[in-house]
Amino acid sequence: MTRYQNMEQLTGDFYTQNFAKTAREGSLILNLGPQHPSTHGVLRVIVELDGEYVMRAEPILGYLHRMHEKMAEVKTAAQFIPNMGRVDYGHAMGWNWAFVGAAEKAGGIEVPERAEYVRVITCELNRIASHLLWWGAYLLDLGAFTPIMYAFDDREKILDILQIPTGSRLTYSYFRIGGVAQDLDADCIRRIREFIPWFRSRLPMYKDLVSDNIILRKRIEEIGVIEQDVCRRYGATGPVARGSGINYDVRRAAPYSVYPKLDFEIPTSDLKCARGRYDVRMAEMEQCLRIVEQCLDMMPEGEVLVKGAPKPSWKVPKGEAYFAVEGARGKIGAYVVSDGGKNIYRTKLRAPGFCNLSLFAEVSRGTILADAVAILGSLDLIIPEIDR
Amino acid sequence: MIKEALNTMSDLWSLMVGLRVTKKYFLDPQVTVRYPWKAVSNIDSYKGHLMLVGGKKDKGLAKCISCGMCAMACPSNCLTVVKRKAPKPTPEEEQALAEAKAKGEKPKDKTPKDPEKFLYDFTLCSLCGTCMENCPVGALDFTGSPYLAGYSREDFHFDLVQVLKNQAAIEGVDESAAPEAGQSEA
Amino acid sequence: MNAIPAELLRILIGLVAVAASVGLIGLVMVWVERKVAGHIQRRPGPFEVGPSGVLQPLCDALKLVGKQLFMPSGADPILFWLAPVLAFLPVLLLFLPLPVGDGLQALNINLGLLLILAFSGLAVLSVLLGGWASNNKYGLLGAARAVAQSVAYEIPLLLSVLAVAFVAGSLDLAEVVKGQGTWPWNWNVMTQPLAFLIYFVSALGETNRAPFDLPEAESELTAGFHTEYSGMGFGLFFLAEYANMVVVCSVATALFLGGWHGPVLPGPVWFVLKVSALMLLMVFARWTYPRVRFDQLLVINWKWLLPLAVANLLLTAFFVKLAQFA
Amino acid sequence: MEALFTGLGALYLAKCDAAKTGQAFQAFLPAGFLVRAAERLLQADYHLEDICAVDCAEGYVVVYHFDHFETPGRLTLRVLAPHAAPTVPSIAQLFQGAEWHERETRDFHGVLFEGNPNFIPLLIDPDMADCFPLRKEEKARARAKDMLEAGEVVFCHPAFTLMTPDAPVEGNESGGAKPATA
Repeated sequence: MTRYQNMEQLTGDFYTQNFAKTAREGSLILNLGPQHPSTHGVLRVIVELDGEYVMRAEPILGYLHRMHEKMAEVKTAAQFIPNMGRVDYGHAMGWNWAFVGAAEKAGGIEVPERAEYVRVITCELNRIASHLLWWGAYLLDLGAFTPIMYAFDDREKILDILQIPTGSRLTYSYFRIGGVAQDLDADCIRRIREFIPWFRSRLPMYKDLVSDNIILRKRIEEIGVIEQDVCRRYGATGPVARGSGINYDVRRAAPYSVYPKLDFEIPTSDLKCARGRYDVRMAEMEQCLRIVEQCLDMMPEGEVLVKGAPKPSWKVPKGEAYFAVEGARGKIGAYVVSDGGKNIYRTKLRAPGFCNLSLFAEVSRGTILADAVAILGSLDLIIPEIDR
Repeated sequence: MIKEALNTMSDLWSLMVGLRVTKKYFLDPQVTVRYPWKAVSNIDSYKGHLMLVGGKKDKGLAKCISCGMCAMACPSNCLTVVKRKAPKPTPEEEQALAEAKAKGEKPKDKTPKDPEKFLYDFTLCSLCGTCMENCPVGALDFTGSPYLAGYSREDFHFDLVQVLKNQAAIEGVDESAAPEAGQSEA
Repeated sequence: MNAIPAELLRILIGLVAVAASVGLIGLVMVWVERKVAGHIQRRPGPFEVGPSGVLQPLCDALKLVGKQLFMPSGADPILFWLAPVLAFLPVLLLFLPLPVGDGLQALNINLGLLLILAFSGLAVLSVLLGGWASNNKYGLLGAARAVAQSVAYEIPLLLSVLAVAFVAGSLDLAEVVKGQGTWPWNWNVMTQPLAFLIYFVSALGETNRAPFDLPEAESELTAGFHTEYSGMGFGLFFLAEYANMVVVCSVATALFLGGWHGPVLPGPVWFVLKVSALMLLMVFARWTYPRVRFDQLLVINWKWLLPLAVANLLLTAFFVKLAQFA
Repeated sequence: MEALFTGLGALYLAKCDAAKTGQAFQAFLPAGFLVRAAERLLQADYHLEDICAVDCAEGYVVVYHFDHFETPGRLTLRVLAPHAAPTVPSIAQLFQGAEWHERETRDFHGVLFEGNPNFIPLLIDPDMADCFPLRKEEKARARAKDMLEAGEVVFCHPAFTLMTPDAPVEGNESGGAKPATA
């Protein structure tokens, strides 16, 4: 039944040819990306279109693949930390934490209490920044140009704050095995305290400008419905799972650090559609503020790096450790297997975006092209994280 | 039916609310800093490329003791420390050395500890700070300058010893020039 | 014998004036749009070239002129280059019957409205040709969208205009304006508010302006029908878009907002002010709203605008007839 | 937990210390029973976290991490794929998310997954997809028992020596790691 009988007749690269083998006659095969405004970097999606309807879609990865897992084999544990900031530019702190946490777990290293609070504060601020980035970019996908400017206005303030202890604005390399690199100074804490009420006052504006807007509501409601069963089969986590009504957050499910002491909610939504994921992320920003606020009040004085913290030449003891944290996009996992040698024997990085994107092919089937783009955006993709 | 009509009205109203927000920001002052004409305010906590820290007495002489810990710790191998060769001993010194050896004393190493060259390849550096944390004497620091620019890759290969010397020379000129400038104004 | 050259001269002057003003308006509108967008987004917009960056569009235009004209392989050369020209030329005609002031009109014909509506329909052809001839899948999708959209939105547009024509009893724009008065309550918008709303929404759809900019939906189709156009090919499409905006706003002003009528200030000034206000509204809409989806666009048209326009027309006809009897 | 694995021919079952290794339970299965195990896990509402391979001296240990949304606790499945013929059945028919993880594992280690519906390179350029960057040299390989956490053994097949310590030293009181017989 297929139009193409052998590969010689086909045009395009390996993936297009492979995709076109099973294409139906008369359908249009369109390459969205790797350079396309709504693929957030260099994701490539091959879609088979019947008019405006997406019959089939296949994401093609690897355009930003850097083989971080191989790099982990040629560096010591401490030397690998700068890599983690580069894995996911949106929520670098989460990745920092996942790897550092795995190394600490394997090495049995305790972290000073103040460092735990500093970690939570920076991680949550970074989560807000990540959600703001998603928010702006998502609305750009939906054709609204202005929100990203407002989002970046706010995000800039977070980056300014995080720049004080970390020295960088995007690819943080702030966590250390056994603590963090630098304490939050008084100026930084004052700015965080100023930021919290200010950002709270901004949230109603976001609601007025877009969240309540009828055009936006019609665009994202009831599209990209992800059933809980689908989440399970694809391993989707984070706001994607919570947007489908699954109350799963690593901060509560497998508590780490000081999260058990903090009072915050896990927003979920039963809508299961893109709107559900949107609502979850918007509500999460408020919860992040709550967490940061509590942490500032509860934070004890003290060291931020454990005494005798591992040197770069430190060897991870024999054994394996899996450490998961809740990133902005879902469960970030670092799996470390060490044979006690100089470098870690095997490091596996579990990217939440990787699993979240893998369900796109199933969810986008039969939607309109514009909806497919909206679904893609609602998954909150950061391509470097997916390709690693 | 009435409810539906009301819903439609509130839907349309949401469009008006959106316009009100953009109108507000249209009239509000801008937040953009017109960068080349005005400096941005958030760069003082920026941590840029590495520099060697000078000694207290001689600002042009690095604190560095050429131990090479930084180069070992660096994840991206962007540092190379070239140690000084021991200076050729003068005849008197050689004699003294021989005497000391005869007495059974350990000869004192006269080699200056500061590095001859401290090569830094900024194209590889990821600014993680591991080198600073592992420096036993605190001889390395980030510069606060975000304005590093160049025309070629070679522009980012530095010899930090030389950079420090040049820096100290410029500062020295500034310091000596400053009072004069003050006087002439007065 | 003597009357014909005078009429010719008049048309010639009118054409030149129109062509010049279209170019000028295009440049000014680009600047206004970028400046307004900038201020909405809390940034200055263009500010380097000239005072407040007013010369920026001129620089951009010069840059566009200087760029290499590029055609993708496999494209149809005649249709590919015909499309931008076809997009721009009818726009000149559209300006001819616009009554800027009392008696200030390039071409005074009693079917001016018809001329505008007829020639604005040509725009869709250029979009279709441009998208089709580029040999680009995004272009093709954009063209397909444009045709469906323009065909759909033309109907409520016509119906709403017709309602006003019923009231005024003329298709001559100058006559319609003369039928209205100085103050806002004398304008047609008071008697025909629904028609005005329908007209404005349809006009957004007709000119492919956000939130109805589906043929060039950036996030889905990269740039839609003009994906493959570079240099002045793109420039002409761009210019035509702004010129079309001016035309629809001018027509709205003449039909609904009393045209050149207004207190104190001279007529043309009022006309320009009213057009500017409408254009500003269009610019604000673009920078505020997300884009609607393609099927929603058609739903809005067929399920809302069209029935409302028909009802409005019938109601108007009924009252006009009633007024005649009374 | 153990009940999930009855009748699956498990070679090795052990409880793990979640605080130390981040895993709650682990199971070493023969490759032939993998799909049936996955089926049970799917019925028990587990979700797939990731799949990776560890290149050990004995072969590629393919590690599957599962977790549960309602009752969290990481479950680790392991399967051995010998170096000579690294083939493992695919579970992508059950956990569709596994498709990409399996393709990634193929890219990195060259482990083949039989039955994967779209088994083409995922992250690595198809032109150079046979380089398998994470395969180690013969010398550099370490033994699985030296790295993988033994845990508190619940069951161990008598013939299974991959995870059990070397010949038990006389007087070794460490208890837990003794091979159980069942």
